[in-house]
Amino acid sequence: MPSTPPESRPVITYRDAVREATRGAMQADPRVFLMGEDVGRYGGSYAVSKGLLEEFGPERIRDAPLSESAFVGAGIGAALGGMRPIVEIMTVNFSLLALDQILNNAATLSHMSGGQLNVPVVIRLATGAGRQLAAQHSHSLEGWYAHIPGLRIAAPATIDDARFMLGAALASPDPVLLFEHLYLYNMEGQLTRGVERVDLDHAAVRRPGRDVTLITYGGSLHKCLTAAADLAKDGIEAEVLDLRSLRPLDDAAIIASVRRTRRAIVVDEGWRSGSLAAEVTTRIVEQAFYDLDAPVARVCTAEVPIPYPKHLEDAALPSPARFVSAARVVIAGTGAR
Amino acid sequence: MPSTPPESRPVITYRDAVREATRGAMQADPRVFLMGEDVGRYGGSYAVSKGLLEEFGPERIRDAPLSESAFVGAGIGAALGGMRPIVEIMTVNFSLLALDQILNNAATLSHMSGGQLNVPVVIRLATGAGRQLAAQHSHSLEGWYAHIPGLRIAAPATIDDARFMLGAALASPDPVLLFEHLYLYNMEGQLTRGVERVDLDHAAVRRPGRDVTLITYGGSLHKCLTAAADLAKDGIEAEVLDLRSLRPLDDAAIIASVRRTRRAIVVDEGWRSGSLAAEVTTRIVEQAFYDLDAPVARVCTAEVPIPYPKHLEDAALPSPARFVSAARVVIAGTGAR
Amino acid sequence: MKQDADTAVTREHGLDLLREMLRIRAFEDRCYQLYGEMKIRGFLHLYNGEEAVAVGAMRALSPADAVVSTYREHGHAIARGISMSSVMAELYGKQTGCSRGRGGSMHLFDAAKRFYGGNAIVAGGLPIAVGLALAARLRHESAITACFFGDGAVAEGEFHESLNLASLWKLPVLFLCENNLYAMGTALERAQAETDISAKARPYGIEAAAVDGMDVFAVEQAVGRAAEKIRRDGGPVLLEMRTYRFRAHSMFDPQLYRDKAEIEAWQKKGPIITLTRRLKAQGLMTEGDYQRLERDARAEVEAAVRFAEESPWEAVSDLERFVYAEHAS
Amino acid sequence: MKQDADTAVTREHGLDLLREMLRIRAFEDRCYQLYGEMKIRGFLHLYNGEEAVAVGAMRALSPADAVVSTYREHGHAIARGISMSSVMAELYGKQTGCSRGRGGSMHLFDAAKRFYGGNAIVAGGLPIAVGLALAARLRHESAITACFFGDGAVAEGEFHESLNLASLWKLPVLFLCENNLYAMGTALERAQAETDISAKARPYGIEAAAVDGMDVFAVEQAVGRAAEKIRRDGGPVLLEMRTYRFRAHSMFDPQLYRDKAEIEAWQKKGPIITLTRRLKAQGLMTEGDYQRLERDARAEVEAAVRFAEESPWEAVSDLERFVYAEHAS
Ligand SMILES: Cc1ncc(C[n+]2csc(CCOP(=O)(O)OP(=O)(O)O)c2C)c(N)n1
Ligand SMILES: Cc1ncc(C[n+]2csc(CCOP(=O)(O)OP(=O)(O)O)c2C)c(N)n1
Ligand SMILES: [Mg+2]
Ligand SMILES: [Mg+2]
Repeated sequence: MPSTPPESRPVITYRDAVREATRGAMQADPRVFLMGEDVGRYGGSYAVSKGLLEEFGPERIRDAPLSESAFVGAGIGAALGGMRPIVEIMTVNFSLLALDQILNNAATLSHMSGGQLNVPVVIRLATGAGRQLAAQHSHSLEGWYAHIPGLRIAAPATIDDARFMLGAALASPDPVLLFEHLYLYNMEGQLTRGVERVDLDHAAVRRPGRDVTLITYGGSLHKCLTAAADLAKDGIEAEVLDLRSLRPLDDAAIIASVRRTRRAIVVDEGWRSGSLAAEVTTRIVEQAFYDLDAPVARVCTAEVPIPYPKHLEDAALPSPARFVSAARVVIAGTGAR
Repeated sequence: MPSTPPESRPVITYRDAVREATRGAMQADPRVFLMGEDVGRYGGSYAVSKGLLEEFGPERIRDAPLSESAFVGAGIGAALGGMRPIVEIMTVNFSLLALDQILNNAATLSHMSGGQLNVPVVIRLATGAGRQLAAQHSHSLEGWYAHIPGLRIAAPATIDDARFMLGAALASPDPVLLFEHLYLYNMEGQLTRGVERVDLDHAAVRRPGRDVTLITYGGSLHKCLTAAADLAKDGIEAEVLDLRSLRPLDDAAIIASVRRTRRAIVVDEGWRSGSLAAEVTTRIVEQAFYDLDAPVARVCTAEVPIPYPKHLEDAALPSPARFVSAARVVIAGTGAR
Repeated sequence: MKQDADTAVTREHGLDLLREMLRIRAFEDRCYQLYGEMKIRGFLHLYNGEEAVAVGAMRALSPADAVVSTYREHGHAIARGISMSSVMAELYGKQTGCSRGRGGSMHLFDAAKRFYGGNAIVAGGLPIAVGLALAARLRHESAITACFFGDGAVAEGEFHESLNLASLWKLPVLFLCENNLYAMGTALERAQAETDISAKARPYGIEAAAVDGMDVFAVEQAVGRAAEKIRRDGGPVLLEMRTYRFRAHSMFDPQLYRDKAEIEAWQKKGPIITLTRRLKAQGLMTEGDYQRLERDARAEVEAAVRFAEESPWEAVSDLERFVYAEHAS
Repeated sequence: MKQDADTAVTREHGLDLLREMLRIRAFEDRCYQLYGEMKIRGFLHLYNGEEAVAVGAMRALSPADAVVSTYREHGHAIARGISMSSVMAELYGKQTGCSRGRGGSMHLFDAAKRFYGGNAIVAGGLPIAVGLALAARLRHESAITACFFGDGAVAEGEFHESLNLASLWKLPVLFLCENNLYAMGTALERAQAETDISAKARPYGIEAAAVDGMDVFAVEQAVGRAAEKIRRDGGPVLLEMRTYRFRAHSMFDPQLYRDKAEIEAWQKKGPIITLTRRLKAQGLMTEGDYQRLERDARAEVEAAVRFAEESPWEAVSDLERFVYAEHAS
């Protein structure tokens, strides 16, 4: 379609987009409400819900005490009771306290009840490192959560997804966890003209390329695009695939891209062992082994509790420089030979 | 060494072996104590600690209330305070309630404190499915726990390991989680003459073979040995590698075996996506890609909350029959071509 | 309570309550046999001795109210009106079970009856109950949520968090603690620094009372009054039902932690014999009536067993159904 | 408390407590600047206004006692005797920091001083404290464990589980709740159905009292008495320290949830000005004394800043050290 000059669309932040998504959903559906720590008077610890208390009142913008297990469980119960709760767990780091509710209730009730019950709760969590918040406040556990059958896991990485994935999640009869990388909240951009909804299931090629596929999601997407731009300078055309949905994974999109490029690098910010990158790598091996010209490589976070000082945190996290060198190795084909 | 007739050594159960390990450790080291739900008067929900209360008294065989987070955290604190606690979490299914303590404290304190603190706590958990305990009581999360840096994860699968891994775990200055498959408690066998300790780090070849490697651990080891015996009838010699330690993984042993057999099947009882099998597969691809004659295959649990009825539970779990057919496919080399 | 419990009882009402308790007792006794015959597998937690709690409570609740239960919930399910046949079929793991056989003894569900299970994680149901009550509040419905849990659950953090949340937000939750004095092998005094459970509700600003859980009338009246108060004022109430489990915790329990004498003493106070004695003493029931009720209960159980026996298994090909919803919400 | 707090004070003692509070205040004010200069990064939670709690408590504890703290722990660490230099170096992320720079503001540790951190998970330290006390009990040591936590932590399940465990097992834990009326932007009355925190300890059979956390003498005496009781009788005590945070929750907090007037009213009751006024009124301190203490405190802070500035960074090659122990235990 003819694209009008970008100036004509306002520049907004990822934070604004999530707020608009929340406001829109609450205006459209009286069953939707937001519950979590400091979502109301404080305005949300990342200011996502700022202003919503004034607009919707304390019944629908519900400040919860420090009781992660109880208010997440209450979100599950409210969903069973006919509501469409958005539960904000301030960060993924605190979700461990609610993990029993998420795994043993949200993820199992539909199956255990023989399909009688659904749990249409949406849980939003800030995730990721990079802000020098140290070992207990820098987890990237979205790939870990993606191990759990019964949950849907998604990671909005663009302004469009920040604006519309919440709606798709609320439309799902199943529990959905939306992981928002804390690095993205200040990211600015424009909504794509004409886009009014997105799906929750499909990966998206964010940059086409023929030489190698960088498979990633969330906060690492933009690092991968940076790396792809650098590689382009040397004539290496990297394709960048944004998984978007971490459970289920879009195998078709992953395999199609790897069949084209015959080489893949999987990037995620989780600890290396048992990372989502391992699952993606394994699926490629299972489904496209004979199409590979080199072993799949992964770039993940070092296996350390994230240290506080910037130089150590940077060294622990995946970086464009590491993707570029990984790409060079894979393309040189000098894998594990 | 010349092996004496087996009759000369008593036949004991896996349960007896863990009990003996506990008794021996408590006799040898006054810092060791056992704490958990119903470990005392009830005798342990799997009767592992039966009789120990009478022998050691309620201070050292400590019945805990239903407060997983508090008593696991108390185990961590007691370890910081100079004790060597054995914390029994009745089953892995309840460990989710203590996950914050395990991940944010036990696994991080050493690093966060710059090496000043260690957390020599041992946490024992029954794990696994197969007893028709349904969705909330049949988790196999040991591979999931193996994602966490700072923890050591091991799975005793033999009578010798049941008898001696606990001692190795107690000797470790780091937090160790020992996963005991509930199916093994009644397994009978004899201690190997001359074995008086085992390490916590190395995988063990339980059956040598040249055609394919079955890589597994814990409750699935015996299923793999059964499958290997069946395959042998058709002249297929499968090597069976017992990982023993799930974190760290013994890469050297894994790669050495796969280099020999050039084919691998990874078996674990976790859900397929994000399974330990994915990590093992990925390491093989990273380190031995060009040695493979066929894509690595994995056999895991179906991605469903475990259903109650036997026929459905059996269908969900890995079985020797599935290993045998996977082996045939891998050897026929008709992988994902 | 006492005087309420002594208020005039009609024959119909008395027989109704006794019938319900006898149905549950007969069902549980048959389950015990069937476990021996390996028709029922997995964990089986029987309700013998606690029948008055389920029956009295369910009689005082309305069909619109929601119920959240535990893994010891056969009695709750039957008293709620879920047919014995679908419960027994569930214990067999058959497709006709109230959870299509996927749940088994610990996971009985009936969405139509607003029976939300069947939770095998101790205290795991409390936050769910708070959420169901929150939904009713936000939807301006008068339904309350009754949440059963045991004395062992009181030590869990979720007990604390859920009571605070329900009181802070004035949610219509009726917390029903079935205090049978033991959590598996752990006696209450070895689990709680203070053993008066009803007293634990007050610091949350929650009205609470202890009820003789062996007296079905006392239970019925206490639950009735509590439900009324919740509907009137909003905000939760906690009732501690003092009761006792006659059988082992589960089928694997050697019961090393309590002695026969204690069990026998409680059996003498059992809800069925005491009600039977009372109805006879008040001339409201004859031995013949009793015999008939028992016979009917056993007949109903046998019909349920036949139904379960004859019911089909879920197809293995359907293994992966229901992990995710099959229809949009 | 009041009359205790008014008992005769010596000049030495008064100046000592004031000095400690001024050191913490000067340290925190400098941290505020350094954050603006981006020398300190991540989350920074300042202790201004709460100094009397850390100083009074630490003065009443013995070196053998263990301390478990929160992410708002600079004051606790300094009052415990950890050098300002090693704390400041930690906030810089330098190798000379008390956690080798790996922890930062929220994770200060000093094993030698039995200062067990520095926990950024609200209520996460309570079970650890119970365990440290359990170790002391099993080792027949007389040390107690002092556990700091905020009013927000009271809503967490771990508060409930930990208090029950400590009381049930009669463990030497001193629970010190720093009630500054807010958990981030959530006022206590919006987090708790009942806002009297000390009253929450009783249902666990735990002795408790509320203390004027702005009166350093009251804190010191209350903690001294509590520690004595714990050593004598075993079993925990809970003290609610009523205090107030003068600055924002963290450096990202616009403080939409409270108004200036409230903050100013509390500042008038601040622990430093009230003690200063009192010591002067009682003729125990001159304005000159005060000036000197403040000057010394600022000088010490500047020296700490220089130390931190000049300290080396941990080598990147050491990134993966300390994830596992480097020596056998
Ligand atoms: C969180 C959790 N921990 C442990 C268990 C194992 N377990 C099952 S029932 C039970 C005792 C519960 O006692 P209570 O709450 O009093 O209920 P009752 O069995 O007496 O009806 C325990 C410890 C569990 N199911 N969930
Ligand atoms: C389990 C958990 N949930 C949420 C947070 C985010 N958070 C950090 S501090 C805080 C408020 C804590 O308030 P309080 O306990 O009163 O301590 P204060 O900050 O007032 O000293 C919150 C919600 C956290 N760190 N841990
Ligand atoms: Mg009980
Ligand atoms: Mg506070």
